[in-house]
Amino acid sequence: MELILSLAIGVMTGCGVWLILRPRTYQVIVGLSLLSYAVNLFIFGVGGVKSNMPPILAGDVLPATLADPVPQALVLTAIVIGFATTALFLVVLLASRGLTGNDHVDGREEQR
Amino acid sequence: MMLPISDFPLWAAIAVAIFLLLGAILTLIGTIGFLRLPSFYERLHAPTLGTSWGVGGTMVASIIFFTVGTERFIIHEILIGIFVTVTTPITFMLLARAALHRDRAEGDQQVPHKIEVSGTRDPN
Amino acid sequence: MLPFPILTFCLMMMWMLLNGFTLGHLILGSLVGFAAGWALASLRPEKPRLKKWYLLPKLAAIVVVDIFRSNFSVARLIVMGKKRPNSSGFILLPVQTENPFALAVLAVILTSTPGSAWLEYDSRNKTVLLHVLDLIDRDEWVAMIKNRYEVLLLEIFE
Amino acid sequence: MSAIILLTAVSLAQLIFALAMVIASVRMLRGPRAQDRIIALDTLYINAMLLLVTFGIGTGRTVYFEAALVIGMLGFVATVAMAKFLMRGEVIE
Amino acid sequence: MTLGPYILVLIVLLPFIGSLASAFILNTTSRDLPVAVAATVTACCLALCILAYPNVVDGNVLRFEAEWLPQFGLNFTLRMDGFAWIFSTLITAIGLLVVLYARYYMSEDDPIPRFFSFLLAFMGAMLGIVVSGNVILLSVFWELTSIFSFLLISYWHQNAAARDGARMALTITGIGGFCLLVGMLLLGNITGTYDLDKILASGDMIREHPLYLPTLIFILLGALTKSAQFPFHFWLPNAMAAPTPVSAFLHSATMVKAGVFLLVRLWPALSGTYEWFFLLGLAGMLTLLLGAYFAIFQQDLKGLLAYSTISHLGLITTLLSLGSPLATVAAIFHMLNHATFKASLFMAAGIIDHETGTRDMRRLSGLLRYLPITATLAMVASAAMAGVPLLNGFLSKEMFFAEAVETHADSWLDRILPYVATLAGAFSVTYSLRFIHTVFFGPKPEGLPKSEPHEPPHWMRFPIEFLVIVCLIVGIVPSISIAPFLATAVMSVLGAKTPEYSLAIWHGFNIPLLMSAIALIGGVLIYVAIRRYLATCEDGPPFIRRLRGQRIFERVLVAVSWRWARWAESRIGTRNLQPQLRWIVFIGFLAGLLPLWFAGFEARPFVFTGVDPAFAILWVLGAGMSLAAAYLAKYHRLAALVMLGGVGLVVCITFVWLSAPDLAITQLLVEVVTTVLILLGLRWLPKRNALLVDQMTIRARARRFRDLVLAVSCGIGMSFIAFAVMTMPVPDAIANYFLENAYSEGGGRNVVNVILVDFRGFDTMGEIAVLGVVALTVYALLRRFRPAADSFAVPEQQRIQARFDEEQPERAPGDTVRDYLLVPSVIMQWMFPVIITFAVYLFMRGHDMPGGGFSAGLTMSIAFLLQYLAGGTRWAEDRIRILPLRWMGVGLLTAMATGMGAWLLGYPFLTSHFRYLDLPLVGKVPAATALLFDLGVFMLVVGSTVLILVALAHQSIRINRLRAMEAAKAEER
Amino acid sequence: MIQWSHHLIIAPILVPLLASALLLFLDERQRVAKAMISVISTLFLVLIAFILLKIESGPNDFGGVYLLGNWAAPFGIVLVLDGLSALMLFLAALLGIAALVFSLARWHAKGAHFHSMFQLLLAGLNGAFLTGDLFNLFVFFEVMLAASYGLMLHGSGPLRVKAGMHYIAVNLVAALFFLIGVSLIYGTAGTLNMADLAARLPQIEPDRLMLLQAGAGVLGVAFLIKAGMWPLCFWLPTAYSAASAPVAGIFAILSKLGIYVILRLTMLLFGDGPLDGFGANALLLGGMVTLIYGIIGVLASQALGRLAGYSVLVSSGTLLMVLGINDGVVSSGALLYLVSSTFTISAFFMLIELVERGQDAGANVLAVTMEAYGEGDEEGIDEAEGVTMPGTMAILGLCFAACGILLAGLPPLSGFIAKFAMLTAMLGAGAIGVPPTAAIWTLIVLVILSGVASLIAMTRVGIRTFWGSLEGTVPRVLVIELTPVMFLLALTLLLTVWAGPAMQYMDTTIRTLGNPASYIEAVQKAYRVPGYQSAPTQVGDP
Repeated sequence: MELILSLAIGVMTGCGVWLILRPRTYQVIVGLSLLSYAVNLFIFGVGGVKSNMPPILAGDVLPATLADPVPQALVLTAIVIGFATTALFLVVLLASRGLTGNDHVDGREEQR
Repeated sequence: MMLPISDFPLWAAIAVAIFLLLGAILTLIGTIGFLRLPSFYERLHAPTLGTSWGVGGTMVASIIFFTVGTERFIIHEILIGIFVTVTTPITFMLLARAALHRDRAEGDQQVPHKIEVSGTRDPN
Repeated sequence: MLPFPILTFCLMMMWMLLNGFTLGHLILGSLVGFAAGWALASLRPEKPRLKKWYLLPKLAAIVVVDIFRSNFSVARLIVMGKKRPNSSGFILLPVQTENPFALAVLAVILTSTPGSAWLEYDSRNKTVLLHVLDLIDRDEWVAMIKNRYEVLLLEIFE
Repeated sequence: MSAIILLTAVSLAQLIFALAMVIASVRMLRGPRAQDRIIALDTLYINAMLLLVTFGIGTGRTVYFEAALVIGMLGFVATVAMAKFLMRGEVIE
Repeated sequence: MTLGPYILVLIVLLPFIGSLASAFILNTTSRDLPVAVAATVTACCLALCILAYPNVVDGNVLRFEAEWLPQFGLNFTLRMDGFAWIFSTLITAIGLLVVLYARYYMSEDDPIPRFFSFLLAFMGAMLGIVVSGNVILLSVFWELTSIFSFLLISYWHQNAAARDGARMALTITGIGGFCLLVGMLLLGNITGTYDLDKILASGDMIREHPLYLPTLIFILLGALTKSAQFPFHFWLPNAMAAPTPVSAFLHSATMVKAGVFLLVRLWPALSGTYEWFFLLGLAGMLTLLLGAYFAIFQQDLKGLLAYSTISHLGLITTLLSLGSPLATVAAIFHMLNHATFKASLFMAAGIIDHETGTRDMRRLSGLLRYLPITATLAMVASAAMAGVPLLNGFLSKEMFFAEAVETHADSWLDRILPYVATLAGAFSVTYSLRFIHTVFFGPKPEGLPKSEPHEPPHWMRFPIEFLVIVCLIVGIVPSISIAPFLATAVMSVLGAKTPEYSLAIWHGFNIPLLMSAIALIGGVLIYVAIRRYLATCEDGPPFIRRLRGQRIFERVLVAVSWRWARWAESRIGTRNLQPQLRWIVFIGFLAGLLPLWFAGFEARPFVFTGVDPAFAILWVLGAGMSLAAAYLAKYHRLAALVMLGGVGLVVCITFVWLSAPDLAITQLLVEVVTTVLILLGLRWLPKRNALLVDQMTIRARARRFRDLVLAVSCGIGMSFIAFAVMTMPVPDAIANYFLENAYSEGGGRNVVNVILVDFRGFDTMGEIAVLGVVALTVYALLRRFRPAADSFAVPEQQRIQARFDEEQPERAPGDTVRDYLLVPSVIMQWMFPVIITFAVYLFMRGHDMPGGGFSAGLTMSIAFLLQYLAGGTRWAEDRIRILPLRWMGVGLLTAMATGMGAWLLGYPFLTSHFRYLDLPLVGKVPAATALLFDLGVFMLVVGSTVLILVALAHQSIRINRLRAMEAAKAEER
Repeated sequence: MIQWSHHLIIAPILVPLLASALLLFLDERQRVAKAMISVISTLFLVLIAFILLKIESGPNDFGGVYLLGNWAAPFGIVLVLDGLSALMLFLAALLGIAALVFSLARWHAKGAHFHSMFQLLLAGLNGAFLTGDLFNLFVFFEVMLAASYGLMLHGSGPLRVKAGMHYIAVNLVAALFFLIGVSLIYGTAGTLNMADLAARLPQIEPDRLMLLQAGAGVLGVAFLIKAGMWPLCFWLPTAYSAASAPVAGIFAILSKLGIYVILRLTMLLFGDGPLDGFGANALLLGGMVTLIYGIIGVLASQALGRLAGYSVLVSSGTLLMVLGINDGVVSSGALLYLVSSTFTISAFFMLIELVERGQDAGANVLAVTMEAYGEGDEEGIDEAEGVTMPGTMAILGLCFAACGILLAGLPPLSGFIAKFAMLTAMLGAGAIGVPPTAAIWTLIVLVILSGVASLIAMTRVGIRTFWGSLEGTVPRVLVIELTPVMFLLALTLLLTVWAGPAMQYMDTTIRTLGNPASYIEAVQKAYRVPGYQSAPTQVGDP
């Protein structure tokens, strides 16, 4: 499981990094989204990978065997903040496109 | 509170397995059809296998499983069934109509015409 | 006071399905259902008039059976793959009702049933464009839909 | 015996759903048009939901139910928005 | 005398107070008020100096000390000894004369208050240098003189020359000041103190210290720049653009003397080594000679005086370099003498300029007949400058010649000194003669800007008269005029080393007298020889006229500080986003992996924990889709968005699979909302055409390849670290505490939720603040939003459909869309209450089961969103009036009020309370304040999300309105 | 029960948060009321921060540890007030009030929700200064950043939006780094509390420690982006110069937040123990390069705004280098420098706007933006008309000169004192007989060079601005625009006069920081308020 998860994180990071280095604003926003998925999974994975041990207390489970709730709480916060910033970046890229007339991150049409 | 699965009565286990697999297999067939059917309008039909029987079978399996397992009447899965049944058509309808519009706009001869003005746009 | 009693009841049922059937949740569910009913009222939707609501189970039963059947037929078609005759096609289905609820239910039924898909409704001509996967006889399809569903729907909603 | 049956059925079903998702995603990658991709996404949502329900059966827990319910109830919003975008070029008019 | 120390403080502070006072005299109509202030202040300072004299005779020292920055030995220490006294008196006395002179010199149009304000401030700074008892304090005043001299030189800032001259002066003296500071710091390092007295007492220690040389160099840099010594001399002639009183004050008597003053001040601590002699001597001699040489060929009166000043300062420097006490006496004496005659000469030059309107010696001649008195005074002063006997200049020059022939250090530099001295003396005679002869004698001047020059008012001439008289008195009867004061000064510098010397005019026939004679005769001869050439030649010395320090300096400055800087900035910096992000990612990559590399990372033995095939398949899918999203994002935006949705779904399943149902729910909801958001945004992005793929240059290819390498390495690195950290169980983490106490103390069974609303509720508070502020930003930004031209039009689909409706006679406009949404909107409307119910459900169970305020809030906003989708903005807003800002405000307040409620019970912020309530009929119901907090979260989330979505959705309506407005405008035209 | 005064620790966060919540209830048109709330809240902040500072300069090392939610240290979130945080709070409050008053003249009306964002920015800053928990730090960083995004874009216009987009993109990536770093640290140390982390460091096995270092490295990058270390700093001059004047004025402290965190964490975690001196060389080298880049940039800037932006880099570079040298006395000098340069840069940014208002180019750009992007639904922006005061130019010139003097580190203002304090600690009387190392020599040379560069650039630009164009009209300036600038400059003067006491405070602060044990102990010993009524201990179905 760890192997799969870490490979998945790696692939998403790679794609995200590639995208944020691209010149189009839309590519950047997709890249940021992918990166935040990767980072969320990373934080999540840091607590160790446990299947079917959700940190929800019930009478018959030993608390210590449950999954680590702290990374989950952190990821939850990170998701929310990621959502907010994605929305913001989106609007900024729209505004920038409106003002500069193109969707290049530097506001110019580049002759590649 | 949950019955260990080894203590399940055999009939229940078999019923769960049958419904589950039936649903799963129909879903799979549906997606295979979705992959293989040649035109969009034909492909539109395939996933409904999953939304109808796939969901249904799985729901039933789950209801049986949990009802037997907890020895209480647990049927809240039915909600999933209801919602899927009610909401999926919206997507399909809207999408089919959109596809129709796009095909017509492109002048595709395969689709029934109500001659709309031609012009091309692919927001894709 | 209670804009949508049936809805409120359904929401209460939903609440209890989710939370469990206790007295507390009955009260809570009713409150929530009541509030949600008012929320819907603020949208000012057309009120459905259910004339013969007792026919609904009959419709449901028919639909379940149809879905069951068509599931297998479509599955068969898919499994057959290339060997099957290319028999799909479009049908223009004239509908009598203009009641949006009846149309909605019809749409749900037709879309949920594998093998038929609702493409377009034309309010001027009162027609629905359908796409059918296994179209052997257009008229038979039209007749089937009219007889099996529309008649019932007209009875329920008009 | 029932354990074996149940476990086999559940893992088989999970596998099948996962496979179905892969197939749907192939269509998603292949397109050819946007509508195909959106339908594929919808299918993916349904299959994911079924996978979650199956996972719930496999673990014998009901805590995963809400996740499935959320997909069932709200998953369509994203695809509806996409469909409307295709049709009207604008999501909210 | 107990009053003594306060005299010091007053001397330093009074000028600054006066400066402020005159700065606030805004009414420029009165010319006399600022003059009165300045004169009073200066006179007071002079009086104070005189008062202080009894305290400094016989090597006594007047001290004042106040703590300033005691930790670092920087105290406000003032200290006046004989040397400081004589300098302060000089400064204040000449200051007073200059004030008087300036009263008449400055024209009606000049802003007088500003002038006197700067002048007084400068005087304060100068006095500060002189009486500082702490070397750092000295540096402070040192820099202040640079600043104020900048302001004074640039007083006529309309004049480009004044601006440039001021800037150059500031740049050079400022840099010198920095060097001086470093030098002082090094002195501090060597001696452990900044106190002047202590430093002066530890001269031997300083000279033997390994840091002596750097210290010396830095201090000399400071002193030499200030005193305009070669090779830093060129700023002084350019500073002549200043008003003449400023030149008279700063560039003859005071500021340029600061450098040599410092050298004298630190003479006991630094002098006497070969390095001292060599560095200082070389600079001094070169300056002496070059300054005099350059002075001959100046055509500007003030230019001549400026170069002569440079030369004289070179003389003083040379004297100081010798390291002999007697030379030091000569140096001090010459400083005083130079101040008197040069100040008077500057003022005379000012009068000439004032009366004739020019300072160009090619145009001036025969002024004696117009300005007899001024001419006489100027002649006496120049004679002093030339070193004619019976004038003060002669005395100190004689002492210099006497020292020059002595041997001080065995070096070629020492050996050539007598010749250099004589030559320079001759030059000085030449330029003095030239000054007098050209200006005052000869035919009537022609073509002067002002036709009839006449004598200035008497009080304008008075300062010159006074100074010339001083020159004469000192020159004729040195022993009864200057001698006691000089003795006091010398005593305080040299202490026990004070040599025997005599200030007599006549020492008999000796070599110095011979040298004087040679210089006098030689000078006259030179002048006669080149007189004709001088009358017409260009400004500047022959042969090296093109080689001007100023020009070189400016070229270098422009090259280094402008061209090179701009070039370098463009090389090592960027204003584009892509390279920035590339750097950031790269550095992040290094920062993550280098520590592992350095520490020699060794992975723990690999344990294969088994792979769930379904999960593996899922991630094959996820990876594929993220690759596809990366591939498609450029040309197929919608497809990329779909892919992104797929990846999100897989992530969400992963959360469920790995025991995080809460995360899964939240992720899903966020996924839905984000997708709709991006779709809303896609409306305003132009479509991209994949067919327009242009030719890729090799550079672009290389760049892409580099990005690819970077992306792949980041991916691998991240996988690696993720794997490493995942295979290590978290060590006795705080997690266990949460798991054990969530129910007993937090009252909830969903530990994640308890952490969010209770254990770490403060995080959640911050998080909702983030969401809120982002919503506000989005709203604010979109209020001014204007789409680009190519997305301004109605979307093509809508146009086609509208045209279709128009063309069909039986259809009304908008039928297509109405039919399109007829059936779906019914369902969507009826989903509204259902989703609300579900939101309430999610909210209520949050504390015990997956759910919570955040997911409930998102669900709620999706319910609203769906209505917008179904009916459009107008329709929805006719029916449901959501006031997102209110929701947000109430939410934030609720959350905070919950937190603050704990205060009432004496607990810290956010302490939660929990109990079961026994409700009739219902039974026990858990009631935690955390639930109230969660309610705040819920409301804020609803408000913010709706605000963002609605703000975006409103753009369509706004554009329609704009379009209509623009159409109307076009019609009007 | 705890004393009421104890709650004062959290007040710097709550007051602006409360104000921003209240502001949401007011309509955009109720501008006066909004401004009132904002000003009152900020004044309150100044007062609170002052009291906290007073407490800190008292005999105790720690003003207090605040256990949020009444949870003991490593589990709940703690706020820790020590000398450093009190200082930063005070600094932020002072800048806050200055920038806010400045904005009241016209800027606050140039877009929606200025005051809410401003208050949230202050809340975020204060939270980041106070918190003793790594993840909470992230959260408050984000609050601060989110608000700064809004403020950065405040006023709109193409330049601002483009710069804002870069700023946001860069900071989003930085936030991801932050998350990766924090989670790595949690994964290897099992705690998020800074004090607890420091206490646990010695017990961590080597292979875990490596990963922790990796985490710390990545985390450091996030802060260095904020602080503006080369090559992570290219966004900074552009963003700061594009932001509106009051915003740039308050932004002056944002880069210092990065420095603050680095200072806090290095002193706490890498002071001694297994990670002694971790990353110090990187800081030293990075600071050096940053300083060089800043110097080059200062020289190469044509526009005043960019000059100011590069000055931020100069000050960051200097501070980073000093942190890299990692010497107690030097650091206390650096703290003084931090305060002084923050005031300077803030005042400078606001001044620039006033000065450039008189120049035609600037005015034109503004007018064009207003015309092109002002909307119909924009309720009439009343151009607050400034009166051409007599002597406006003189006062502006004086302020400009003061800024130049401060930036160049010339006396008599605090720029000199701060530089002197740092330099003397390195080689002067503060370091008797310690021969300067190569690093120190480099630092000295660079510090001096930076002063020279600022001097050259400021005179060049100043002469061009004030004296170059005679036809430039006298800018219309309001008193409430000039006052904040002069207020900040007066503060630097005060800092000069009271250099001794100020330095004393810095010294104590650094000494406390240099002894992490006391910090750790204070956090660990902080007691929960007893008498908490706990819920049933039995876990089960309700």
